[in-house]
Amino acid sequence: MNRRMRLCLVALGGAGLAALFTAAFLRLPAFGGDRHPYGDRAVRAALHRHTANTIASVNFDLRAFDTLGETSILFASVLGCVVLLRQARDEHRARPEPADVAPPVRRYALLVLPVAVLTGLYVVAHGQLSPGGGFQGGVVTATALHLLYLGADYHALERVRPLGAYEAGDALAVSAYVVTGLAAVLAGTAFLANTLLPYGTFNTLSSGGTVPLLNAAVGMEVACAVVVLLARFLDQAVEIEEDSGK
Amino acid sequence: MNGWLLAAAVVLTGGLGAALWGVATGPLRRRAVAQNLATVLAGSGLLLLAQGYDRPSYLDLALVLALLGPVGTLVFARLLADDLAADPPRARAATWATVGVAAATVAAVCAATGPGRAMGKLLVTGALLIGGNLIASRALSGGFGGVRGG
Amino acid sequence: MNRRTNSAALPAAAELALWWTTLAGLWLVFISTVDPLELAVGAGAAAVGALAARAARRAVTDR
Amino acid sequence: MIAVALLLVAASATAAVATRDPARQALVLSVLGVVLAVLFTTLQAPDVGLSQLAVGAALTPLLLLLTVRKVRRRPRREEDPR
Repeated sequence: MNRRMRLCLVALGGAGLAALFTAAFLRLPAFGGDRHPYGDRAVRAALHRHTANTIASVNFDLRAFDTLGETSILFASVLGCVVLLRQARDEHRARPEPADVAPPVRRYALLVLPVAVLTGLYVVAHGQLSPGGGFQGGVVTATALHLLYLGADYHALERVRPLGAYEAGDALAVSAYVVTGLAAVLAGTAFLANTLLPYGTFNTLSSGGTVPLLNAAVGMEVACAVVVLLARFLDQAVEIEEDSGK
Repeated sequence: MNGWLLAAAVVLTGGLGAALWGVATGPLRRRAVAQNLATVLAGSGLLLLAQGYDRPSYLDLALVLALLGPVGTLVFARLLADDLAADPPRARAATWATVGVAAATVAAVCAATGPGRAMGKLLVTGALLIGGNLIASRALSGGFGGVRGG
Repeated sequence: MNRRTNSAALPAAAELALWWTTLAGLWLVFISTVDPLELAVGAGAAAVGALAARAARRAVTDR
Repeated sequence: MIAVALLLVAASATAAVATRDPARQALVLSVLGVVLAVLFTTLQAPDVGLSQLAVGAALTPLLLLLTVRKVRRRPRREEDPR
Protein backbone atom coordinates (compact mmCIF):
# COMPACT_ATOMS: atom_id res chain seq x y z
CA MET A 1 0.00 0.00 0.00
CA ASN A 2 1.68 3.18 -1.10
CA ARG A 3 1.48 6.67 0.34
CA ARG A 4 -1.13 7.94 -2.10
CA MET A 5 -3.43 5.02 -1.44
CA ARG A 6 -3.20 5.49 2.32
CA LEU A 7 -3.98 9.19 1.99
CA CYS A 8 -7.07 8.37 -0.08
CA LEU A 9 -8.22 5.87 2.53
CA VAL A 10 -7.80 8.38 5.37
CA ALA A 11 -9.64 11.04 3.38
CA LEU A 12 -12.49 8.62 2.65
CA GLY A 13 -12.86 7.60 6.29
CA GLY A 14 -12.55 11.19 7.50
CA ALA A 15 -15.20 12.38 5.06
CA GLY A 16 -17.58 9.63 6.16
CA LEU A 17 -17.03 10.49 9.82
CA ALA A 18 -17.54 14.19 9.12
CA ALA A 19 -20.79 13.49 7.25
CA LEU A 20 -22.11 11.33 10.13
CA PHE A 21 -21.14 13.95 12.71
CA THR A 22 -22.82 16.72 10.72
CA ALA A 23 -25.99 14.65 10.33
CA ALA A 24 -26.03 13.92 14.06
CA PHE A 25 -25.26 17.51 14.96
CA LEU A 26 -28.24 18.85 13.01
CA ARG A 27 -30.67 16.78 15.06
CA LEU A 28 -29.18 17.73 18.47
CA PRO A 29 -31.25 19.83 20.90
CA ALA A 30 -30.11 23.48 20.86
CA PHE A 31 -27.28 24.51 23.24
CA GLY A 32 -28.39 25.89 26.59
CA GLY A 33 -32.12 25.29 26.15
CA ASP A 34 -34.26 24.47 29.17
CA ARG A 35 -35.81 21.35 27.59
CA HIS A 36 -33.96 18.18 26.71
CA PRO A 37 -35.60 14.83 25.98
CA TYR A 38 -33.09 12.76 27.95
CA GLY A 39 -32.62 15.33 30.71
CA ASP A 40 -36.33 15.58 31.42
CA ARG A 41 -36.70 11.81 31.69
CA ALA A 42 -33.60 11.44 33.88
CA VAL A 43 -34.75 14.15 36.30
CA ARG A 44 -38.20 12.55 36.52
CA ALA A 45 -36.69 9.13 37.28
CA ALA A 46 -34.30 10.62 39.86
CA LEU A 47 -37.11 12.44 41.67
CA HIS A 48 -39.23 9.28 41.61
CA ARG A 49 -36.44 7.41 43.40
CA HIS A 50 -35.76 10.24 45.88
CA THR A 51 -32.23 10.89 44.64
CA ALA A 52 -31.43 14.59 44.93
CA ASN A 53 -28.37 14.48 42.67
CA THR A 54 -29.63 13.47 39.23
CA ILE A 55 -26.10 12.66 38.05
CA ALA A 56 -25.73 10.07 40.81
CA SER A 57 -29.09 8.62 39.83
CA VAL A 58 -27.98 8.30 36.20
CA ASN A 59 -24.59 6.81 37.11
CA PHE A 60 -25.57 4.39 39.85
CA ASP A 61 -29.21 3.61 39.13
CA LEU A 62 -30.34 4.12 35.54
CA ARG A 63 -26.98 3.17 34.03
CA ALA A 64 -25.44 1.25 36.91
CA PHE A 65 -24.32 -1.44 34.47
CA ASP A 66 -22.22 1.11 32.55
CA THR A 67 -20.60 2.15 35.80
CA LEU A 68 -19.76 -1.47 36.53
CA GLY A 69 -17.99 -1.53 33.18
CA GLU A 70 -16.08 1.65 33.99
CA THR A 71 -15.10 0.28 37.38
CA SER A 72 -13.78 -2.90 35.79
CA ILE A 73 -11.82 -0.82 33.24
CA LEU A 74 -10.10 1.04 36.07
CA PHE A 75 -9.44 -2.25 37.86
CA ALA A 76 -8.01 -3.86 34.74
CA SER A 77 -5.82 -0.90 33.84
CA VAL A 78 -4.36 -0.71 37.33
CA LEU A 79 -3.71 -4.45 37.13
CA GLY A 80 -1.92 -3.86 33.82
CA CYS A 81 0.22 -1.11 35.36
CA VAL A 82 1.14 -3.37 38.28
CA VAL A 83 2.30 -6.06 35.86
CA LEU A 84 4.20 -3.64 33.60
CA LEU A 85 5.92 -1.69 36.36
CA ARG A 86 7.05 -4.63 38.48
CA GLN A 87 10.65 -4.99 39.51
CA ALA A 88 12.49 -6.72 36.66
CA ARG A 89 15.33 -9.20 37.04
CA ASP A 90 18.07 -6.73 36.13
CA GLU A 91 16.87 -4.08 38.58
CA HIS A 92 17.46 -3.62 42.28
CA ARG A 93 15.91 -1.54 45.00
CA ALA A 94 17.93 1.31 46.43
CA ARG A 95 16.84 2.81 49.72
CA PRO A 96 15.88 6.43 49.13
CA GLU A 97 17.71 8.93 51.28
CA PRO A 98 15.53 10.78 53.76
CA ALA A 99 14.45 14.14 52.46
CA ASP A 100 15.08 17.43 54.20
CA VAL A 101 11.71 19.19 54.30
CA ALA A 102 11.11 22.64 55.75
CA PRO A 103 9.18 22.40 59.07
CA PRO A 104 6.18 24.51 57.97
CA VAL A 105 5.63 22.26 54.96
CA ARG A 106 5.84 19.15 57.14
CA ARG A 107 3.37 20.61 59.66
CA TYR A 108 1.02 21.58 56.84
CA ALA A 109 1.09 18.05 55.43
CA LEU A 110 0.37 16.47 58.83
CA LEU A 111 -2.47 18.94 59.45
CA VAL A 112 -4.14 18.73 56.06
CA LEU A 113 -3.87 14.94 55.61
CA PRO A 114 -6.70 14.06 58.05
CA VAL A 115 -8.80 16.97 56.82
CA ALA A 116 -8.44 15.77 53.23
CA VAL A 117 -9.30 12.19 54.23
CA LEU A 118 -12.43 13.49 55.97
CA THR A 119 -13.38 15.58 52.94
CA GLY A 120 -12.95 12.60 50.65
CA LEU A 121 -15.23 10.50 52.85
CA TYR A 122 -17.72 13.40 52.95
CA VAL A 123 -17.77 13.58 49.16
CA VAL A 124 -18.29 9.80 48.88
CA ALA A 125 -21.05 9.74 51.51
CA HIS A 126 -22.97 12.65 49.96
CA GLY A 127 -22.77 11.45 46.37
CA GLN A 128 -26.54 11.08 46.13
CA LEU A 129 -27.17 14.58 47.55
CA SER A 130 -24.56 17.02 46.30
CA PRO A 131 -21.96 17.05 43.51
CA GLY A 132 -19.45 14.28 44.02
CA GLY A 133 -19.60 10.57 44.54
CA GLY A 134 -17.40 7.55 44.73
CA PHE A 135 -14.89 8.49 42.05
CA GLN A 136 -14.23 12.05 43.17
CA GLY A 137 -14.12 11.26 46.88
CA GLY A 138 -11.94 8.21 46.34
CA VAL A 139 -9.38 10.22 44.41
CA VAL A 140 -9.33 12.92 47.12
CA THR A 141 -8.79 10.34 49.87
CA ALA A 142 -6.02 8.58 47.96
CA THR A 143 -4.29 11.86 47.12
CA ALA A 144 -4.45 12.83 50.80
CA LEU A 145 -2.32 9.83 51.78
CA HIS A 146 0.41 10.96 49.40
CA LEU A 147 0.80 14.20 51.34
CA LEU A 148 3.01 12.04 53.51
CA TYR A 149 5.42 11.57 50.60
CA LEU A 150 5.37 15.29 49.86
CA GLY A 151 5.64 16.41 53.47
CA ALA A 152 8.16 13.81 54.62
CA ASP A 153 9.68 11.10 52.45
CA TYR A 154 8.82 7.87 50.71
CA HIS A 155 9.83 5.79 53.71
CA ALA A 156 7.19 7.52 55.88
CA LEU A 157 4.52 6.83 53.26
CA GLU A 158 5.48 3.16 53.08
CA ARG A 159 4.98 2.83 56.83
CA VAL A 160 1.28 3.80 56.68
CA ARG A 161 0.58 2.01 53.41
CA PRO A 162 0.35 -1.78 53.65
CA LEU A 163 0.13 -2.31 49.91
CA GLY A 164 -1.35 -5.80 50.10
CA ALA A 165 -4.31 -4.49 52.07
CA TYR A 166 -5.02 -1.90 49.39
CA GLU A 167 -4.79 -4.48 46.62
CA ALA A 168 -7.23 -6.69 48.51
CA GLY A 169 -9.49 -3.70 49.17
CA ASP A 170 -9.55 -2.89 45.47
CA ALA A 171 -10.72 -6.38 44.55
CA LEU A 172 -13.14 -6.50 47.47
CA ALA A 173 -14.82 -3.25 46.44
CA VAL A 174 -15.37 -4.40 42.86
CA SER A 175 -16.88 -7.63 44.17
CA ALA A 176 -19.11 -5.63 46.53
CA TYR A 177 -20.47 -3.76 43.51
CA VAL A 178 -21.24 -7.03 41.72
CA VAL A 179 -22.75 -8.54 44.88
CA THR A 180 -25.09 -5.57 45.23
CA GLY A 181 -26.19 -6.19 41.66
CA LEU A 182 -26.64 -9.93 42.24
CA ALA A 183 -28.70 -9.25 45.36
CA ALA A 184 -31.27 -7.61 43.10
CA VAL A 185 -31.28 -10.73 40.90
CA LEU A 186 -31.82 -12.95 43.94
CA ALA A 187 -34.70 -10.71 44.99
CA GLY A 188 -36.36 -11.49 41.67
CA THR A 189 -35.63 -8.39 39.56
CA ALA A 190 -32.96 -7.45 37.02
CA PHE A 191 -29.21 -7.20 37.69
CA LEU A 192 -28.42 -3.93 39.55
CA ALA A 193 -32.10 -2.86 39.54
CA ASN A 194 -32.69 -0.32 42.28
CA THR A 195 -35.73 -1.94 43.88
CA LEU A 196 -34.20 -3.61 46.90
CA LEU A 197 -34.01 -0.90 49.53
CA PRO A 198 -36.59 1.73 50.53
CA TYR A 199 -36.02 5.01 48.73
CA GLY A 200 -36.01 6.98 52.00
CA THR A 201 -36.69 10.66 52.62
CA PHE A 202 -35.68 13.01 49.81
CA ASN A 203 -32.42 14.91 50.42
CA THR A 204 -31.18 12.88 53.39
CA LEU A 205 -28.22 10.54 53.63
CA SER A 206 -30.37 7.40 53.49
CA SER A 207 -32.21 8.32 50.28
CA GLY A 208 -31.82 6.80 46.85
CA GLY A 209 -32.03 3.06 47.57
CA THR A 210 -28.83 1.28 46.51
CA VAL A 211 -27.18 4.46 45.16
CA PRO A 212 -25.23 5.22 48.38
CA LEU A 213 -24.05 1.58 48.66
CA LEU A 214 -22.76 1.52 45.08
CA ASN A 215 -21.17 4.92 45.69
CA ALA A 216 -19.32 3.60 48.72
CA ALA A 217 -18.11 0.55 46.77
CA VAL A 218 -16.84 2.73 43.93
CA GLY A 219 -15.23 5.13 46.40
CA MET A 220 -13.28 2.34 48.06
CA GLU A 221 -12.32 0.82 44.71
CA VAL A 222 -11.05 4.11 43.31
CA ALA A 223 -9.15 5.05 46.46
CA CYS A 224 -7.40 1.67 46.62
CA ALA A 225 -6.74 1.63 42.87
CA VAL A 226 -5.12 5.10 42.93
CA VAL A 227 -2.97 4.16 45.93
CA VAL A 228 -1.76 0.97 44.20
CA LEU A 229 -1.15 2.80 40.92
CA LEU A 230 0.81 5.61 42.56
CA ALA A 231 2.76 3.05 44.59
CA ARG A 232 4.02 1.43 41.37
CA PHE A 233 4.95 4.81 39.88
CA LEU A 234 6.71 5.90 43.10
CA ASP A 235 8.58 2.58 43.30
CA GLN A 236 9.86 3.07 39.77
CA ALA A 237 10.75 6.74 40.21
CA VAL A 238 12.25 6.58 43.69
CA GLU A 239 13.39 3.09 44.63
CA ILE A 240 14.01 0.80 41.67
CA GLU A 241 17.25 1.32 39.81
CA GLU A 242 18.62 -0.51 36.82
CA ASP A 243 21.72 -2.54 37.45
CA SER A 244 24.64 -0.78 35.77
CA GLY A 245 27.32 -2.51 33.77
CA LYS A 246 25.22 -5.22 32.18
CA MET B 1 -26.10 38.09 35.40
CA ASN B 2 -25.81 39.42 38.93
CA GLY B 3 -23.00 41.18 40.75
CA TRP B 4 -21.42 37.96 42.03
CA LEU B 5 -21.13 36.52 38.54
CA LEU B 6 -19.70 39.83 37.32
CA ALA B 7 -17.11 39.71 40.09
CA ALA B 8 -16.32 36.09 39.18
CA ALA B 9 -15.88 37.10 35.53
CA VAL B 10 -13.49 39.89 36.55
CA VAL B 11 -11.45 37.60 38.83
CA LEU B 12 -11.30 34.85 36.23
CA THR B 13 -10.48 37.07 33.24
CA GLY B 14 -8.02 39.34 34.99
CA GLY B 15 -6.48 37.02 37.54
CA LEU B 16 -6.61 33.66 35.84
CA GLY B 17 -5.76 35.24 32.48
CA ALA B 18 -2.63 36.79 33.96
CA ALA B 19 -1.73 33.52 35.70
CA LEU B 20 -2.19 31.70 32.41
CA TRP B 21 0.20 34.11 30.70
CA GLY B 22 2.66 33.57 33.53
CA VAL B 23 2.48 29.79 33.32
CA ALA B 24 2.78 29.65 29.54
CA THR B 25 5.87 31.84 29.16
CA GLY B 26 9.06 32.71 30.95
CA PRO B 27 11.49 30.78 33.16
CA LEU B 28 10.51 27.82 35.31
CA ARG B 29 10.36 29.80 38.56
CA ARG B 30 7.75 32.18 37.14
CA ARG B 31 5.68 29.31 35.80
CA ALA B 32 5.64 27.53 39.16
CA VAL B 33 4.55 30.69 40.99
CA ALA B 34 1.85 31.35 38.39
CA GLN B 35 0.53 27.80 38.78
CA ASN B 36 0.27 28.32 42.53
CA LEU B 37 -1.54 31.64 42.13
CA ALA B 38 -3.91 30.19 39.51
CA THR B 39 -5.19 27.76 42.18
CA VAL B 40 -6.08 30.59 44.57
CA LEU B 41 -7.69 32.71 41.87
CA ALA B 42 -9.75 29.79 40.55
CA GLY B 43 -10.77 28.98 44.14
CA SER B 44 -11.99 32.54 44.64
CA GLY B 45 -13.77 32.34 41.29
CA LEU B 46 -15.53 29.11 42.30
CA LEU B 47 -16.66 30.68 45.60
CA LEU B 48 -18.10 33.64 43.70
CA LEU B 49 -19.78 31.34 41.16
CA ALA B 50 -21.41 29.27 43.92
CA GLN B 51 -22.76 32.47 45.43
CA GLY B 52 -23.78 33.85 42.03
CA TYR B 53 -25.73 30.74 41.00
CA ASP B 54 -27.13 30.51 44.56
CA ARG B 55 -26.09 26.84 44.84
CA PRO B 56 -24.48 26.15 48.24
CA SER B 57 -23.53 22.62 47.13
CA TYR B 58 -21.16 24.10 44.52
CA LEU B 59 -18.98 25.10 47.50
CA ASP B 60 -17.67 21.52 47.55
CA LEU B 61 -15.69 22.32 44.42
CA ALA B 62 -13.95 25.24 46.09
CA LEU B 63 -13.30 23.07 49.15
CA VAL B 64 -11.71 20.28 47.12
CA LEU B 65 -9.65 22.78 45.13
CA ALA B 66 -8.50 24.45 48.36
CA LEU B 67 -7.31 21.06 49.61
CA LEU B 68 -5.77 19.63 46.46
CA GLY B 69 -4.48 22.77 44.72
CA PRO B 70 -1.64 23.38 47.21
CA VAL B 71 -0.91 19.63 47.12
CA GLY B 72 -0.40 19.95 43.37
CA THR B 73 2.00 22.83 43.88
CA LEU B 74 3.86 20.81 46.53
CA VAL B 75 4.24 18.05 43.92
CA PHE B 76 6.01 20.49 41.61
CA ALA B 77 8.06 21.94 44.47
CA ARG B 78 9.16 18.46 45.50
CA LEU B 79 9.92 16.90 42.14
CA LEU B 80 11.39 20.00 40.51
CA ALA B 81 13.35 20.94 43.64
CA ASP B 82 16.73 20.75 41.89
CA ASP B 83 15.69 23.07 39.06
CA LEU B 84 13.97 25.49 41.43
CA ALA B 85 16.88 25.57 43.91
CA ALA B 86 19.21 26.84 41.20
CA ASP B 87 16.85 29.71 40.47
CA PRO B 88 14.49 30.23 43.41
CA PRO B 89 11.21 32.07 42.77
CA ARG B 90 10.68 35.48 44.30
CA ALA B 91 7.16 36.76 43.96
CA ARG B 92 6.16 38.20 47.31
CA ALA B 93 4.12 41.09 45.87
CA ALA B 94 2.08 38.92 43.51
CA THR B 95 1.48 36.31 46.22
CA TRP B 96 0.19 38.82 48.73
CA ALA B 97 -1.97 40.56 46.13
CA THR B 98 -3.60 37.23 45.23
CA VAL B 99 -4.07 36.34 48.88
CA GLY B 100 -5.72 39.73 49.30
CA VAL B 101 -8.16 38.94 46.49
CA ALA B 102 -8.98 35.57 48.07
CA ALA B 103 -9.46 37.09 51.53
CA ALA B 104 -11.73 39.81 50.15
CA THR B 105 -13.78 37.20 48.29
CA VAL B 106 -14.20 35.01 51.38
CA ALA B 107 -15.15 38.05 53.48
CA ALA B 108 -17.72 39.24 50.94
CA VAL B 109 -19.33 35.82 50.51
CA CYS B 110 -19.37 35.33 54.28
CA ALA B 111 -21.09 38.68 54.75
CA ALA B 112 -23.73 37.66 52.20
CA THR B 113 -24.26 34.25 53.81
CA GLY B 114 -24.68 35.45 57.37
CA PRO B 115 -23.64 33.55 60.49
CA GLY B 116 -24.27 29.83 60.72
CA ARG B 117 -22.74 26.54 59.69
CA ALA B 118 -22.57 27.57 56.03
CA MET B 119 -20.34 30.46 57.04
CA GLY B 120 -18.14 28.04 58.96
CA LYS B 121 -17.66 25.98 55.82
CA LEU B 122 -16.76 29.12 53.90
CA LEU B 123 -14.23 30.12 56.53
CA VAL B 124 -12.65 26.65 56.52
CA THR B 125 -12.41 26.75 52.73
CA GLY B 126 -10.89 30.22 52.81
CA ALA B 127 -8.38 29.29 55.50
CA LEU B 128 -7.31 26.17 53.59
CA LEU B 129 -7.03 28.14 50.35
CA ILE B 130 -4.94 30.98 51.79
CA GLY B 131 -2.89 28.90 54.22
CA GLY B 132 -2.19 26.27 51.60
CA ASN B 133 -1.12 28.90 49.12
CA LEU B 134 1.29 30.56 51.53
CA ILE B 135 2.83 27.20 52.52
CA ALA B 136 3.10 26.19 48.87
CA SER B 137 4.86 29.43 47.91
CA ARG B 138 7.19 28.90 50.87
CA ALA B 139 7.88 25.39 49.58
CA LEU B 140 8.58 26.70 46.09
CA SER B 141 11.23 29.11 47.37
CA GLY B 142 13.39 26.46 48.98
CA GLY B 143 11.11 24.32 51.13
CA PHE B 144 12.83 21.14 50.01
CA GLY B 145 16.52 21.41 50.67
CA GLY B 146 18.71 18.65 49.29
CA VAL B 147 16.10 16.21 48.05
CA ARG B 148 18.06 13.57 46.22
CA GLY B 149 16.22 10.52 45.08
CA GLY B 150 13.85 10.72 48.06
CA MET C 1 5.19 -2.78 82.96
CA ASN C 2 1.58 -1.88 83.45
CA ARG C 3 2.48 1.65 84.45
CA ARG C 4 4.58 2.11 81.36
CA THR C 5 1.80 1.02 78.96
CA ASN C 6 -0.55 3.32 80.82
CA SER C 7 1.74 6.28 80.47
CA ALA C 8 2.08 5.52 76.73
CA ALA C 9 -1.62 4.91 76.21
CA LEU C 10 -2.79 8.17 77.73
CA PRO C 11 -1.13 10.57 75.25
CA ALA C 12 -2.23 8.32 72.39
CA ALA C 13 -5.84 8.43 73.53
CA ALA C 14 -5.62 12.17 74.05
CA GLU C 15 -4.19 12.68 70.55
CA LEU C 16 -6.90 10.53 68.97
CA ALA C 17 -9.65 12.26 70.95
CA LEU C 18 -8.37 15.70 69.99
CA TRP C 19 -8.29 14.80 66.28
CA TRP C 20 -11.68 13.09 66.48
CA THR C 21 -13.29 16.16 68.06
CA THR C 22 -11.76 18.50 65.48
CA LEU C 23 -12.77 16.33 62.53
CA ALA C 24 -16.28 15.69 63.85
CA GLY C 25 -16.66 19.46 64.21
CA LEU C 26 -15.49 19.89 60.61
CA TRP C 27 -18.04 17.29 59.45
CA LEU C 28 -20.79 19.27 61.24
CA VAL C 29 -19.67 22.35 59.33
CA PHE C 30 -19.66 20.55 55.97
CA ILE C 31 -23.14 18.96 56.07
CA SER C 32 -26.31 20.87 55.27
CA THR C 33 -28.96 18.98 57.28
CA VAL C 34 -28.38 17.34 60.66
CA ASP C 35 -29.99 13.96 61.37
CA PRO C 36 -28.91 10.91 63.40
CA LEU C 37 -27.61 8.86 60.46
CA GLU C 38 -25.60 11.84 59.27
CA LEU C 39 -24.04 12.16 62.73
CA ALA C 40 -23.23 8.44 62.87
CA VAL C 41 -21.52 8.49 59.46
CA GLY C 42 -19.69 11.65 60.48
CA ALA C 43 -18.45 10.02 63.69
CA GLY C 44 -17.14 7.06 61.69
CA ALA C 45 -15.41 9.26 59.12
CA ALA C 46 -13.86 11.37 61.89
CA ALA C 47 -12.54 8.19 63.54
CA VAL C 48 -10.91 7.11 60.25
CA GLY C 49 -9.40 10.57 59.91
CA ALA C 50 -8.10 10.55 63.49
CA LEU C 51 -6.44 7.16 62.99
CA ALA C 52 -4.87 8.41 59.75
CA ALA C 53 -3.62 11.54 61.53
CA ARG C 54 -1.96 9.54 64.30
CA ALA C 55 -0.45 7.01 61.91
CA ALA C 56 0.97 9.83 59.77
CA ARG C 57 2.38 11.69 62.74
CA ARG C 58 4.06 8.53 64.05
CA ALA C 59 5.47 7.66 60.63
CA VAL C 60 7.13 11.06 60.45
CA THR C 61 8.40 11.51 64.00
CA ASP C 62 9.22 7.97 65.27
CA ARG C 63 11.95 6.58 63.14
CA MET D 1 -19.53 33.76 31.83
CA ILE D 2 -19.45 30.63 29.66
CA ALA D 3 -17.61 32.60 26.97
CA VAL D 4 -14.97 33.73 29.47
CA ALA D 5 -14.38 30.18 30.67
CA LEU D 6 -14.31 28.82 27.11
CA LEU D 7 -11.72 31.41 26.07
CA LEU D 8 -9.55 30.54 29.07
CA VAL D 9 -9.78 26.83 28.27
CA ALA D 10 -8.89 27.44 24.62
CA ALA D 11 -5.92 29.60 25.60
CA SER D 12 -4.54 27.18 28.21
CA ALA D 13 -5.03 24.15 25.96
CA THR D 14 -3.14 25.91 23.17
CA ALA D 15 -0.39 26.82 25.62
CA ALA D 16 -0.19 23.21 26.80
CA VAL D 17 0.24 22.00 23.24
CA ALA D 18 2.80 24.68 22.42
CA THR D 19 5.04 23.92 25.42
CA ARG D 20 7.84 21.46 24.62
CA ASP D 21 9.52 20.60 27.93
CA PRO D 22 7.46 17.92 29.75
CA ALA D 23 7.95 19.43 33.22
CA ARG D 24 6.70 22.83 32.07
CA GLN D 25 3.93 21.14 30.15
CA ALA D 26 2.79 19.51 33.39
CA LEU D 27 2.56 22.97 34.98
CA VAL D 28 0.39 24.27 32.13
CA LEU D 29 -1.66 21.07 32.24
CA SER D 30 -2.49 21.50 35.92
CA VAL D 31 -3.70 25.07 35.23
CA LEU D 32 -5.71 23.70 32.29
CA GLY D 33 -7.36 21.22 34.68
CA VAL D 34 -8.40 23.98 37.04
CA VAL D 35 -9.72 26.15 34.20
CA LEU D 36 -11.69 23.19 32.83
CA ALA D 37 -13.28 22.72 36.26
CA VAL D 38 -14.38 26.38 36.15
CA LEU D 39 -15.85 25.83 32.66
CA PHE D 40 -17.82 22.80 33.88
CA THR D 41 -19.13 24.84 36.81
CA THR D 42 -20.36 27.60 34.53
CA LEU D 43 -22.08 24.94 32.40
CA GLN D 44 -23.86 23.75 35.61
CA ALA D 45 -22.03 20.40 35.65
CA PRO D 46 -20.36 20.43 39.08
CA ASP D 47 -20.01 16.63 39.18
CA VAL D 48 -17.77 16.62 36.14
CA GLY D 49 -15.97 19.67 37.49
CA LEU D 50 -15.26 17.89 40.75
CA SER D 51 -13.85 14.86 38.91
CA GLN D 52 -11.65 17.15 36.85
CA LEU D 53 -10.41 18.94 39.97
CA ALA D 54 -9.72 15.72 41.85
CA VAL D 55 -7.74 14.21 38.98
CA GLY D 56 -6.19 17.32 37.43
CA ALA D 57 -5.08 19.25 40.50
CA ALA D 58 -2.62 16.80 42.05
CA LEU D 59 -2.85 13.31 40.58
CA THR D 60 -1.96 14.01 36.93
CA PRO D 61 1.04 16.25 37.76
CA LEU D 62 2.32 13.65 40.23
CA LEU D 63 2.10 10.81 37.68
CA LEU D 64 3.66 12.96 34.93
CA LEU D 65 6.54 14.24 37.04
CA LEU D 66 7.32 10.79 38.45
CA THR D 67 7.53 9.50 34.88
CA VAL D 68 9.75 12.43 33.86
CA ARG D 69 12.05 11.75 36.80
CA LYS D 70 12.32 8.04 35.95
CA VAL D 71 13.05 8.73 32.29
CA ARG D 72 15.61 11.41 33.08
CA ARG D 73 17.45 9.25 35.58
CA ARG D 74 18.18 6.52 33.06
CA PRO D 75 20.40 8.27 30.46
CA ARG D 76 22.54 9.87 33.17
CA ARG D 77 23.31 6.41 34.51
CA GLU D 78 24.32 5.09 31.11
CA GLU D 79 26.75 7.97 30.58
CA ASP D 80 28.47 7.14 33.85
CA PRO D 81 31.84 5.54 32.92
CA ARG D 82 31.74 2.79 35.51
